[in-house]
Amino acid sequence: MSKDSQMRAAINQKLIEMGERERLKELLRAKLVECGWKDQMKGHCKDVIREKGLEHVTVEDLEAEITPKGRALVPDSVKKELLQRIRAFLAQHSTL
Amino acid sequence: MSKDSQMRAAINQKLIEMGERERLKELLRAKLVECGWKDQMKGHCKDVIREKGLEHVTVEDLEAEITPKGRALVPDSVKKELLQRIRAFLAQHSTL
Amino acid sequence: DEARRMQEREVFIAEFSEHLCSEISQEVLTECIQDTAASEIQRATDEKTACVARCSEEVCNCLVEETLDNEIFVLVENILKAELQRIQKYIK
Repeated sequence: MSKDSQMRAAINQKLIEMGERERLKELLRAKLVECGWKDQMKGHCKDVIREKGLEHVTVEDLEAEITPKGRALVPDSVKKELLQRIRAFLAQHSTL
Repeated sequence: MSKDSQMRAAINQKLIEMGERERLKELLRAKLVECGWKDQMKGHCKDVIREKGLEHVTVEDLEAEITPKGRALVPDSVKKELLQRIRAFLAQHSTL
Repeated sequence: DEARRMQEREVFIAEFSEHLCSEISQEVLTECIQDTAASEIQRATDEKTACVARCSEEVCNCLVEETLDNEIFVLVENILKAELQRIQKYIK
């Protein structure tokens, strides 16, 4: 195992142990609500259901249909904030 | 056309197509006889005729006079049974 | 040597942060999309059930009203006809 991958594994473990991974996920979830992403996704779901008819749509179909839009619609500012939080954690907990 | 009026039209169409609407009306007529509604209504008609005098009563007058009573006198159980029949029919044939 | 190590560390942090960020985003987005899709299907299903129930009741009421109107009309006509015949018979 290379030094890098050892470090990655150690940091990953630390992220989980310290509850930071869950906090980061929680932060992202909150940001998605706050920036209106969640409402936009609900709207897309409604459009698809209306267009195809409820009886012709399964949860899986709907997921597949809205996923590309869901990914594209995450604002850069949200991604940036998450990245910064991760960077700060890594800066604190990585030693080479 | 609103969602509700579309749905009402779809339900009606299904009931008519399958002959269920006629069967339901037939069932209601039978229930009206069975529960004594018809006899009560005949009695009311005769009362009105006696009160006003035959020469002063037209079909329209008499209809207008006894209709509110006629509606009020239909037992809830009869309406309930009818509604249940409609629900069961839709559950069986629903492609709404 | 120290400067090289510092630079390596910076590169590592930058790369690994990107990786973690995309991994966590992926997880959260997948989860949120699944939740949203499932709850929207459920909401639409509940809405439709309520609409069918409401409309069935309205259709039922119309059917009752229509039948009663017909029954009342026939009843009234027959009674008036019978009364008239009775009086005519009496006059004769």
